[in-house]
Amino acid sequence: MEKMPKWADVVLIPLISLILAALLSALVILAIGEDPIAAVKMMVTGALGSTYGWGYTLYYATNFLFTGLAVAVAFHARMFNIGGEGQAMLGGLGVALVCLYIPWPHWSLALIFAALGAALFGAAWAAIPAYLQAKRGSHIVITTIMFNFIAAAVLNYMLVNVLKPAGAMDPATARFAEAVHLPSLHELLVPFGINFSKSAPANVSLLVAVAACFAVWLLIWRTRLGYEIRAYGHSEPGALYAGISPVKITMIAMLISGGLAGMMAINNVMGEAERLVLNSTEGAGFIGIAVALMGRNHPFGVFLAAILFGFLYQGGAELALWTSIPRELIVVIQALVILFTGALDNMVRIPLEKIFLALRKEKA
Amino acid sequence: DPALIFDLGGKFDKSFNEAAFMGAKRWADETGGSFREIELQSEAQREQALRRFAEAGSNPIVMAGFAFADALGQVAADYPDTKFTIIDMVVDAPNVRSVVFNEHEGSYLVGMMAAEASKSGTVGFIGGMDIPLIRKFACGYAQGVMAANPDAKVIANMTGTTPAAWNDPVKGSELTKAQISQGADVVYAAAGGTGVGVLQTAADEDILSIGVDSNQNHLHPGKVLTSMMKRVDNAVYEAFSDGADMETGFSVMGLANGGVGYALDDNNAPLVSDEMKAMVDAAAAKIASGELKVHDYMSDDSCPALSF
Amino acid sequence: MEFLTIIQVLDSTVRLATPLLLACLAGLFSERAGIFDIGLEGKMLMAAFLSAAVAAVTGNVWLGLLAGIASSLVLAGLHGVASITFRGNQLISGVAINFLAAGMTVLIAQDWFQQGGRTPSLLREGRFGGLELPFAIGPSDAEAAGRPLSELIAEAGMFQQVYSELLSGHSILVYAAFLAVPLTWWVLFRTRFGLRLRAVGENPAAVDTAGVSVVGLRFAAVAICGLLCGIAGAYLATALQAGFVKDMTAGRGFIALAALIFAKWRPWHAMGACLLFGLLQAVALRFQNIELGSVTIPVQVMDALPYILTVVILAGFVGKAIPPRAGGEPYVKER
Amino acid sequence: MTAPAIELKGISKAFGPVQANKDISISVAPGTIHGIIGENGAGKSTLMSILYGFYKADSGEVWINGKKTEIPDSQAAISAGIGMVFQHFKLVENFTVLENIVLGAEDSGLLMPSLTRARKELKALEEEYELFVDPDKRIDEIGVGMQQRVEILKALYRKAEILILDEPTGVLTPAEADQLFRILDRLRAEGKTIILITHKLREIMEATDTVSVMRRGEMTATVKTAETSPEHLAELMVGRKVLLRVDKVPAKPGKPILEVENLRVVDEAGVERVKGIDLNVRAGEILGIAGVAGNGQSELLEVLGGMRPGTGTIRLNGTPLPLSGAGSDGRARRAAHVAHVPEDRQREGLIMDFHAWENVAFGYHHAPEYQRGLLMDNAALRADTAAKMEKFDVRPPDPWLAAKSFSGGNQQKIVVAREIERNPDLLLIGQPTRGVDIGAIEFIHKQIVALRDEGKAILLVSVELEEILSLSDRVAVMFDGMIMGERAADQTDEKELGLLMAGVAGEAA
Ligand SMILES: Nc1ncnc2c1ncn2[C@@H]1O[C@H](COP(=O)(O)OP(=O)(O)OP(=O)(O)O)[C@@H](O)[C@H]1O
Ligand SMILES: Nc1ncnc2c1ncn2[C@@H]1O[C@H](COP(=O)(O)OP(=O)(O)OP(=O)(O)O)[C@@H](O)[C@H]1O
Ligand SMILES: [Mg+2]
Ligand SMILES: [Mg+2]
Repeated sequence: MEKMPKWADVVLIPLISLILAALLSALVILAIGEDPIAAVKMMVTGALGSTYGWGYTLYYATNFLFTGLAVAVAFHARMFNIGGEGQAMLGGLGVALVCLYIPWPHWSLALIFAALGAALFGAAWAAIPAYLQAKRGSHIVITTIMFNFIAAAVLNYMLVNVLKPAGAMDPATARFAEAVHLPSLHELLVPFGINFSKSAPANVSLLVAVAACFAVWLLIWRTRLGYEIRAYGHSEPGALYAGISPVKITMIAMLISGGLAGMMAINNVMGEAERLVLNSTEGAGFIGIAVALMGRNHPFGVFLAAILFGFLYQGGAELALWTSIPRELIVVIQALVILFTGALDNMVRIPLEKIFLALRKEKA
Repeated sequence: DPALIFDLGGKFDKSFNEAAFMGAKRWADETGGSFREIELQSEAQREQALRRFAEAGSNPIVMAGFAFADALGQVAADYPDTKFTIIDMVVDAPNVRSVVFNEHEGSYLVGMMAAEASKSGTVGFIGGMDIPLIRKFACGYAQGVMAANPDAKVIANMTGTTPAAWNDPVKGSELTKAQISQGADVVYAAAGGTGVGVLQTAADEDILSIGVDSNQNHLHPGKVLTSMMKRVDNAVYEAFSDGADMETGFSVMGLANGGVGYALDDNNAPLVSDEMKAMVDAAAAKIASGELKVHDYMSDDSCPALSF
Repeated sequence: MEFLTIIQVLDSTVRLATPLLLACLAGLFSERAGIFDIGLEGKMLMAAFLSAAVAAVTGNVWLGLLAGIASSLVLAGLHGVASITFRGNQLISGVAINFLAAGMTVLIAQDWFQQGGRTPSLLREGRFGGLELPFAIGPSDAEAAGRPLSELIAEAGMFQQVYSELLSGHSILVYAAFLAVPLTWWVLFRTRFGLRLRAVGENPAAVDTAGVSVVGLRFAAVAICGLLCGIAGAYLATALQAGFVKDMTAGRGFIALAALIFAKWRPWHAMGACLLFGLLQAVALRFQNIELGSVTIPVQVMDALPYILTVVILAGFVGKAIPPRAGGEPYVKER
Repeated sequence: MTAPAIELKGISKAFGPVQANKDISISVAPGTIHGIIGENGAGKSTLMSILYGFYKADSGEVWINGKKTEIPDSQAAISAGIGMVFQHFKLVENFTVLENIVLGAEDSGLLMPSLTRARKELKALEEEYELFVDPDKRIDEIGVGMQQRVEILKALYRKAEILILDEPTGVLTPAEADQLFRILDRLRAEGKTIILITHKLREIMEATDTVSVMRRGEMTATVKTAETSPEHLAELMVGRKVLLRVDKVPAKPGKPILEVENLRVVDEAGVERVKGIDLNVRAGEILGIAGVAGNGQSELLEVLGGMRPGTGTIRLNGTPLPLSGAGSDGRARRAAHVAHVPEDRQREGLIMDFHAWENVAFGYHHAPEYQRGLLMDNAALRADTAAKMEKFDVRPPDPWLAAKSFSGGNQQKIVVAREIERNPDLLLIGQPTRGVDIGAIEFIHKQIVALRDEGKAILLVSVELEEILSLSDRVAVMFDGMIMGERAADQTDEKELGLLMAGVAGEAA
């Protein structure tokens, strides 16, 4: 017998956790001497009050969709991929190479191959931790953390010593050719007579991310591979019994995960910066963890959570622009969200279970 | 209102960004005006900050740091009615004023002082990120050292190859210790926030240091020989004062127009002897008049006095 | 390479290994008790900030140290509540704590000092100075001789160089960190508390049925972890540097974890691992690109070396590292 | 009359919606051995864990030696003189015996004095009760029998006057079990009180003075052992008359289906678990593998089912099957028409969080009838599940229910339905009725026999001798990774098999 209806587990607990995180965040804002209500107002208008705000919110959400899905897929196989950051960095490298060295006739073709390149590089970066986990039992959490640092060094080396145009000061690649410029939402929506802000960076990658969401949903709940991933995630002895190879599933799940994280680069590198800079990932790999946790590892949940975090990011940027509240406030809010939805969920669940039990007894 | 955008080192790096901030503050104090400002957290924010301020009607918008060049190149054309000022880099657009400094000239002067103050005949240079701009500092410095003491040795180190190098006091401190062990007894830090660690260690280890950008003499009174002043504050102040109808184009700030120089105040007065001062002032006059030409590393990517 | 240069690199190794060692021992206590802690980084960062802040405000470095420890203990308590009391996921709790510290430090610092998330630079009394051992050549000798210290040391004999440069002149926290190693060993393997602590990381049910509180033991371990992380953070901000700058721990918490695995959760080995990582950092700091014959090792390789090494170690090339058996799992009596 | 050593009054305990103990009262006289029996999940372990302070009761009182005693934790239980040997031992595997004994009962902050004293005291205890162990061996270096001694010594070292043993003989050979009962006798003679939980009625009859019966969380009866019989106890346990016999006609064995030659299995730790086994199973017969748990039967089943690699030869219908590398996994076995009901349904046979319909595809998720293009045909799968549930009388017959929401018996029915309905040539079946109630046992046994009568080969592994004897046509006994002997089921008995299980080779081995 279930202790609690499923909807309570899926909707009620995250919601209550979120409210707790929000309340605590409000206290933090109060504590630094600012007005939480005004801050929230500014965040909401800044992030959702205009097509400009939406453009940024959706741009960030696109990043988080990719990294969130990456964490979610790995998590279905019970692996905690903390390496989204590094995988996304390497994905950026893949995109840069594809965009810099091949003269593309049209952005659509470039997008397809850039996405492939990004996924390939991201997957390759996940492959070693995956292999070590599968074959040597090295803890994937530690190895993926280490690979984040190593990715930063690799990127650093590539940008400083290989890709930086001669004479340039900052470690970044040259700007990509005009032909690989991805249409922004503005450009996409003009034909429909919608005037979306021109300066916002949200672009066609958003559609790719949404498609990825759907694809992940199909993969996990409608295919044999997804079935095997979930079965392995729930029980390794069970998987062995059913003839599901743990090594194979570990590898495949991590490769898909790394590929998804890498594909984030079509948004931030190809769609926004149009060149590869250091730290272009901006911690989106880590946000992906929170996004997946909040979304309960379901693509639709990930979608909602990605929008929430996109909102937080853009709202936070607005706060930093117009007030003296540092952007780190957003980091704190994220921390609280992760803490309450991820680590302290039992704090909400236990009393809730008691309530539901009491309700049921009453009914019986 | 005008707006000021700081680079990654942050507003209070005691150096470059802080100088920019001081300029803006001076303007605000004098005119009673107000300005917008933002400290960036990441590369990706540059363009967003520029656009946001431009759309919100800030004019002019001043950005401190060469790293804005790419973003500004993208944005400037979209806001033809907004004036931009970029420091340390040239961006060719009708509504952009590019301010560059002759850092090699100022560094030459402090190099002379270092050579004079050194007992061991070995002096050090610690740069931030290894980019041509910082090599320009190092090269001017080395030329000054050689001018004062042709037998002197200059040890030059860079902190790193990425923007993180502007903000790594631990590494600055370790590099200083390494240079001290190689005999250096005067160290010039051109490394933004990293320099804080350099100056600190120099003071701890009882040798002299030379600050950069802002006047850093007060950080460790009696331990900082001087500071190479790069008047970013003036550049910001001027841009703010000129307001929305400022002249755009290319502007060079050198010794001749007070754009660079060395700092002398109560904190370092006991360290600077009269003859040292006379010598340096003479050199400064010659450079200002064009009689003495200090080689600029960035002109041909090479340095006669130092190899990297 | 010159002898003195080697000594100086080793000297800087000791300085750089100290925060790693403290954090590593912190992790050792926690993980030996079955609580994984990837939040070492966050605790150190928080302690670094608060110790610098309090030292800056009061001008007393010892008050700073206490404040740093207290703040680290608060985060440790949070980790304990999440992972022991509420049996949450220890990894997630650790991630959250890292985020929390990264954000809170800057937020409070900005609110408090308005210096862009830093503390003011610490003056002499606000910092831990070097401790001069007897008979060592130190700043006082230099002052007496009126010559730079480096000269005096360069002229001294080899033994004196080792003694004065490498062994003497560190802050008291460095000596404390290295003393903590035998102390940790003794506590773990020679005391009742240590026996119980190790047992609770291997099989909490055995401890529970033996009539000892699992929760109490684990909280004690987490608290010790907090204490040591607090010292590590305070060392970073008030001894190694003179103030707090944002993200100043720069991944040291993760390297400490790696060292812990390398050491297979043993105190003496932990010291060895931390010294190794410290050495790698010292070399990477001092030398930009290292030339080995015809090949040049780029600085990025040196920067990444500790992490690469960790992966290699994890891959089991130096024997399998078996973590405490109950590690990472909340203790749940009721299925 | 002296006060009872233990008296429980109105103990209740719920785990979430499961009421494990309902208003239980019981009284145990000092210096006696008191047995507790009951089906799986009846609440025996829960009750004892409450007495030992491991769980906290929702309500009720505990009286020790006539005094009301609060037992909030195990420390309190130990102070009250209670010791407990759990069904699953609570030992720290990489500690020595001595360290395990001292843990929690140290004298002072420093370890050395405690260890020294414990070493001395241990020697005395060992001699007094003939409980010999090497104090410096690590737990993972000694066998389960030894480990159990350590647990008993742990309790005695803490001066336990009341000793609780939860299913102590499940992991022991008959010989080891006999020895245990001798020790218990001795303890009783010393005046100690013992509570013994077991499923084996024989042990109850031989060892105990009184016995209590639990059913579905309630204490249904307490009787003097001398005044009862196994049949009566069984009836008390299940609530109706039980007849534990399987109806079956003699086997008509056909051609050999499974042939095994020199099969060897080395486990992850490098220990050889199966040491060169030869056997065969014919069409239309059931070969039972008997043995004390841990003697290689599990590994045998797993290697045949493709769950772990081995060496040697196995042939199915004359075709060799690979034992390692490609084509040796569970999927390949299923393709070769080998079905497998694993020993542990919750760990292996089912994904507890999956719906019933997802579990019905478990292992067969590649089957063509469950596919529609690139995707799985979930609708077809659900229809199939509903049909199987109906046929196997799974209750409740709801394909959407998660596997964990079914009771043990019904979970097992889902697994058995899935495997038997595949119509395999060979059925591997381990512990088919472990933790399953008697109604379901009858049903599952009937299905197995029906499959045999269709001419399929069946390899049955069970630790329950009764089950082996009543189901199998032939019985092979495993001991220490080898087959000790093989008997026709109708020409042997529990006694003979028991000897073989203890490693004593029979004449015809
Ligand atoms: N820790 C627990 N959490 C949740 N439910 C539990 C727990 N322990 C036992 N139960 C449930 O309580 C009931 C009684 O379990 P208990 O272990 O006491 O049975 P038992 O009589 O000892 O069975 P067995 O013969 O299998 O040992 C069962 O339904 C079981 O599933
Ligand atoms: N580990 C567990 N966690 C949660 N609930 C459990 C667990 N084990 C058993 N239960 C629940 O406890 C109840 C009793 O379980 P148990 O296995 O003892 O069933 P049972 O009464 O013996 O039924 P059956 O007659 O089918 O064997 C079931 O409803 C089951 O859902
Ligand atoms: Mg049952
Ligand atoms: Mg039990």
